Amino acid sequence: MSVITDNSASASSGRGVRDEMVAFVIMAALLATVPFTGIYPFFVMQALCFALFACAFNLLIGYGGLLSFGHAMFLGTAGYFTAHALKVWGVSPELGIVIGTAGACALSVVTGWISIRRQGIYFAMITLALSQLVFFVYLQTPFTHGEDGIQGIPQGMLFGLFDLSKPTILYYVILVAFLLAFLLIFRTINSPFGEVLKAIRENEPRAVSLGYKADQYKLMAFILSGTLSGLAGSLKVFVAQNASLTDVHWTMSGEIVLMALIGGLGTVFGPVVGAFIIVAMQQYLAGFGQWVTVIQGAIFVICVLTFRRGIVGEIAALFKRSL
Amino acid sequence: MNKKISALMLGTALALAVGTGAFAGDKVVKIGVLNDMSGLYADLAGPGSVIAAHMAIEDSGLTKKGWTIDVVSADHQNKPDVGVNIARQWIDVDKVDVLADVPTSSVALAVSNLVKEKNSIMLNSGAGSSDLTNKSCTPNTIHWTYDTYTLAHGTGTALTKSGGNTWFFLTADYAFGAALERDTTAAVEAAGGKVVGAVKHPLNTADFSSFLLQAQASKAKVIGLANAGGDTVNAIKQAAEFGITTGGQKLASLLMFISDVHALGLQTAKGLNLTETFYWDLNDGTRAWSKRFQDRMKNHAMPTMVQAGVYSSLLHYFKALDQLGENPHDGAKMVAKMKTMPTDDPIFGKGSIEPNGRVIHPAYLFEVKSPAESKGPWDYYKLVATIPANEAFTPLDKSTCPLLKK
Amino acid sequence: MVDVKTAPNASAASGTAKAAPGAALLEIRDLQAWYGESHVLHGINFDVRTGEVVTLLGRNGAGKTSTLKSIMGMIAKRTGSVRFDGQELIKMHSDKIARLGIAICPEERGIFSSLNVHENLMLPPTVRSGGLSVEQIFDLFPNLKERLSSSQGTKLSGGEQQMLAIARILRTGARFLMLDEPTEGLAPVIIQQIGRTIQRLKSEGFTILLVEQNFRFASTVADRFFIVEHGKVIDGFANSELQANMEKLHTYLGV
Amino acid sequence: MQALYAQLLVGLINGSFYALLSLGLAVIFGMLNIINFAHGALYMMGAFCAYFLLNIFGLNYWYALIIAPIVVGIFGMVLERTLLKQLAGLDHLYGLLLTFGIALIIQGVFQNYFGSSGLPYAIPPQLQGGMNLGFMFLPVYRGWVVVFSLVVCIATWYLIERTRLGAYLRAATENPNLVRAFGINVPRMITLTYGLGIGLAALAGVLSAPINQVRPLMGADLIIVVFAVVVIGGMGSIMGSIITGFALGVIEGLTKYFYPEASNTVVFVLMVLVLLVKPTGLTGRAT
Amino acid sequence: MADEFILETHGLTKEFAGFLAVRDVNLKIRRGSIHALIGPNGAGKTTCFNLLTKFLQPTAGRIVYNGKDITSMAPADVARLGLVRSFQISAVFPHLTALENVRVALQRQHGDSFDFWRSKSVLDRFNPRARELLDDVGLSEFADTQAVEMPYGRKRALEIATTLALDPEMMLLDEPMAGMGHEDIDKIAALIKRISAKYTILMVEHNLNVVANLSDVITVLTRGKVLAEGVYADLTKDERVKEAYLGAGHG
Repeated sequence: MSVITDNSASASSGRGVRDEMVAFVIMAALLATVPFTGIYPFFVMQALCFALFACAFNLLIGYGGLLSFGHAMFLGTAGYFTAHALKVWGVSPELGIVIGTAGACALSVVTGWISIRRQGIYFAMITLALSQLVFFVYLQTPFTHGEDGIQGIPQGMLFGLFDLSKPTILYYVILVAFLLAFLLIFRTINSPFGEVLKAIRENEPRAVSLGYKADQYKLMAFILSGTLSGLAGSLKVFVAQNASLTDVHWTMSGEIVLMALIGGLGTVFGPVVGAFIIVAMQQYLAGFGQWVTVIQGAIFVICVLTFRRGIVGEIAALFKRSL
Repeated sequence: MNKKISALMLGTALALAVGTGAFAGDKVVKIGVLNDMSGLYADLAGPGSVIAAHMAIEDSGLTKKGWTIDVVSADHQNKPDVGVNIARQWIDVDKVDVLADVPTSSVALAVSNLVKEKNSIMLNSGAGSSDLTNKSCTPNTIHWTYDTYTLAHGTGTALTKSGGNTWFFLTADYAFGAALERDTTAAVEAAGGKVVGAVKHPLNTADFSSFLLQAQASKAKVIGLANAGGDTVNAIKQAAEFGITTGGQKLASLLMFISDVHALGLQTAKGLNLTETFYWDLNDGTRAWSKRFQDRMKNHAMPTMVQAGVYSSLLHYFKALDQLGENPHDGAKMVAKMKTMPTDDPIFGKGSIEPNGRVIHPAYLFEVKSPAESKGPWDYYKLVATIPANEAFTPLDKSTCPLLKK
Repeated sequence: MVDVKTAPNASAASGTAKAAPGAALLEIRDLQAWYGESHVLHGINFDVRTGEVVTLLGRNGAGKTSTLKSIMGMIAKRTGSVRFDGQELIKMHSDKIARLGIAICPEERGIFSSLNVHENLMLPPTVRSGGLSVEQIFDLFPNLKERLSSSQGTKLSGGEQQMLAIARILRTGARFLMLDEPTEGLAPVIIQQIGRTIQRLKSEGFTILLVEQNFRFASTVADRFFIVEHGKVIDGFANSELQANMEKLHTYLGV
Repeated sequence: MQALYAQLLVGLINGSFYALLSLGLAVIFGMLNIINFAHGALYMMGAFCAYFLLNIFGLNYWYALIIAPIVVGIFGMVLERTLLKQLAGLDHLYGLLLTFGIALIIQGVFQNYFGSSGLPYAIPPQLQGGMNLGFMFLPVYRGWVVVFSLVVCIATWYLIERTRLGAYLRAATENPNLVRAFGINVPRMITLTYGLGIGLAALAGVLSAPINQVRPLMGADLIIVVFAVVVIGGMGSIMGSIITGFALGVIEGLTKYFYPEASNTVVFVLMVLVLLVKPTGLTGRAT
Repeated sequence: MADEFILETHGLTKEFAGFLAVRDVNLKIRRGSIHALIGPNGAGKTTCFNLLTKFLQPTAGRIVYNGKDITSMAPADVARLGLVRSFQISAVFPHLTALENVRVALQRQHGDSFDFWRSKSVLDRFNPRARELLDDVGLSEFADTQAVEMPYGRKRALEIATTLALDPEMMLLDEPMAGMGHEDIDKIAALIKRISAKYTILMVEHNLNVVANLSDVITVLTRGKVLAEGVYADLTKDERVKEAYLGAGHG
């Protein structure tokens, strides 16, 4: 069993959880003030969707020790399902989110069941190949409209009350959804299930000899991670108002790995920081064309060679806290 | 390099952007050239369209009248989501007034939705789908240069009438390909021909061999290439390799630009029929303008009809601005104004803008010269027929544009 | 057999393994080694003289194999001093060390399953002249010759694998051999054959450092013994003193 | 019927690329325990190398066939010495991430300078044209690709399975420490092995240039299919990689004939089926 | 359930690529006894052990535990039947505290280990029992220490405490004294003796002194086969055992 990170290895004791809650409140407060700062809310909303996606991805690698290289399939699947439900079936936003997330959940059950048979590098390759399979399926099925994608998706009224076409309302809806999902992930890490998952990652044969069926726990982690990634994909539809192949392509899977890696695999806040950095970088350096890809590649190389704990991991190590 | 620096500064300005609200009535205009800067359509649109935009600004003479006109550009990578993202940011943050060019129909259709929502303007030159002025028309979009109807009724009708009465399509798998296949099918059938099959291929395909083999197996007399740019070039080359053309089947490159002919070389491209609405060597006006353009291009390429369309559409926009005397920053209003004015420039000649946003002007059926016939660089076409403006585009009574139902 | 008159007492505390007359081919002083974070050798001291057979005894996990691997340079993190024929090896990589004429026959034999018998035999490159010719090797291990065409090295019986593992390092010209538990899991008749082989190698002038748990066997070939416990050499005596040290051996080795 | 043969030929050509690439991956994985994500990018570099040789130095296809694998192989060896080497002792997944990063850098640099559409590379004059075999039309160049890659695959197999150098390589794959203790410079062997694997990728790139155009992203999607091939075949044996590579190409070709819609996905579907029946792959050892 | 033998094997065989590591082994472990499996290095003890706990699948033969054929069961299921093993290299969860190590085992029996929505503070109810178990093996002062920081001998004790937390019927200990000093050996031996009052124990051990003192029955393996079985006193008189275990001399 391969453990790629030592960040989360330091057990979060009582103090650790308190530190993390303080950090959470600060993060929530900062994000809540965004609409008053003049920062382009669209940018922050997009970053929040990716932050959620990265946190969900991190749940699997950071706490389950499994590197998925195909997580874009959940983001994209949920996006297509939600987009289709909103545009073609005309469902309400909340139902659209449920449909998208459920779609990603179902996909994660199937792909998890297949890929969990191998570990380490093979697991990474299998998830990558499965996501490519999903990509081709979406390329060809009519409802996704292939290269064109689903465009001009109505945002609608959430619970019949909140008009999501108003940027400020949409922003707070996205923010609340992100914070709730973040708390759920945080709780999962610090739950009875999280304890077993950690035990399996630390010493799988021992956990098995105690009677834990390791594969079932890994599958559960995979499904949770896939489903939450799906939630991110569903939310993103309301922000971008489109669903396209970009979100199922392997480059998206690579980007999410990068976000978690640069922020700190196995840290609670690392993926959020990583997502904001990468989304900002793509935004501000867009004029440099493909140099963005080069920079991303360079970050990968630097992180792997010298900076394996990521930004938050390094900070946490510096202050001997778990974040 | 300048472009990159300005794009960067623009980016940094982003975070500081504040909701100052729309200016009402000033002499500031911002043009955004949104197209494929690095991919398979980079040669037919790309940086050349930016040059065309700058030429339009110069020729409008507005700067001398106290106007401030900026041009920004970006690469949409032929991805609708990327294109919409850039466009949204341009409109929201950078206060871009006009989106110009926007090739790749899927991107164009997506941006068209956004432009309508934000009451901005799209002057489309690069995209082909006739849907832009039919079921997807908006009061904020004008479609210049050409569309799939033009191509279908130029090349499709001509080839069918000259004996190519069974067709097989190789179709690029996105909005443009589908529209071109649909419109050409209609034209072929109207001319008494029959479509025996079609296969879709992904955008930006390198190896066409297995698609070409399917086309070959269909025994159709004409293999219609409902794709564009690099895809068309590859398909034509490989058709030769698999002995398809020597086997008696004819290739119809439904959309082909002079840049593609240049890439193929006359030896491979000779004899191909194609439909365009602009060729540099049509008349004195086109020759003069094209020469200026060519001098500015790094690789000294002649303009394509898409680049010419960017120039022409912006020039018309500036004329409208000039008449108004100030920029109202109101997309629908500007477009309405533009529709009331006849188009007239040295490139496309005299024409008009229909209520559905379609610009009407003549189109031309060309045949590619053989190397022996060519008298020099870029001397590639001989004119076969001129298609009058009223036949080159969807007749207004057949347009499905909802704007017309009022 | 060499008659060891003076019993050298290797004392870990003083770090002076008394050298008897005769040049020390290998001198080890305060050798420490780590596997990652785990400290496995805590200061090994002993000498091996040219032409003798020295046996390291000790319980599982005492550090015998780690000692051999450290000499060979196969454990990256190590400190102290290992001098071979006057050269310091402590900073060398194992391929350099091998080229000085040291060869190892590892525990569990290290026969490569993806190589056939012939390839296994011919694998180690010749490091210096003076190695045994293939004919001499077949003379030493007659049954190897018959199995030469066998497809996979690991399809051989345990005894044959052990023969092959020894045979392949005789070819190379190395004159200092380290054998790690060559009798492990083998039938008595094979063990006897290996014993005879070692004696013959000794008579040919090879110097041998042996790791064994089977001290009955070791007593048939060794000149001297050193006992390893907790990563240190804690005692040493000549073969002639074996009986006198039986009691101690039982305590140390737990047998 | 003619179409079936023709599609089989196209399948064999794709199979050639799968085989050459998965062979390289398997060789590298054996020695370095790294799944080389940069393999596709280096394959692309092979094609670009051929393009540069022709357009800058005027050296034709035949020179490229020899020079490109060497040049790109040396580039690979530099990568190994400077970057990959530092991963010794770390989780294998870091190798995957590092080589992924390297792939992004290489592809990004080429995209910057050459855009994302293809640069033409002509079929060498000696191999132009085609033959009408009666049952099908065979473009000479495509036939050449199949035969030549088969020869290269067999030669590589022979090198590894039948020569002394190959014996070192196999032994070092099993137990590098012991092989080094026999006096063989294993780190240098690792570097050379990486060079060999990369050289095979670059060779595939040269072969592919006249067929697929020279494009910065030509290897990016291909490498994912090759990953699936590797999962199907397992990385246990050299011959296994070769056979699964060609076989999957042929299966893909058949699919193009009988059910074209599934031709993009058939390899991945097969991967799923193999995983369900035999998780270690067809020729793989348990990991 | 009142079978005399808790664990039996019939013709247990394991082949690795042409090499028979374990051949035709028939074991019968009496309920409530301490049974030792000894033999020289390479005799197949650990392979045998891995077969019994299903970490390896036998090539041939059957394993019957408590009258139930477990030959084709998964290792986690075997553990759930109360047949729990330890490992040769100490098996703890290095970055969990000693208390958490034991708690992971306690948690398994109580069925909420898939609950990802609850706080792990629900696990606090296991703390008293976990402390009790740590007391039992003399680890009270290490309760809040991460396992990785504990001395080697203490890790073995922790491993035994974790195993005991499952309240197994039978424990399989793989060289519990490997790599230990004399002091630790005595402590662990005393611990094993004490817990043997409640559990059946099968241990693989190299240290004959320990085996002599602890075990009721000893099975000697050599080269994958059972050579002899009996009590220590008898075996030490057996020439074959001497030869196999202590080594064959000649001359």
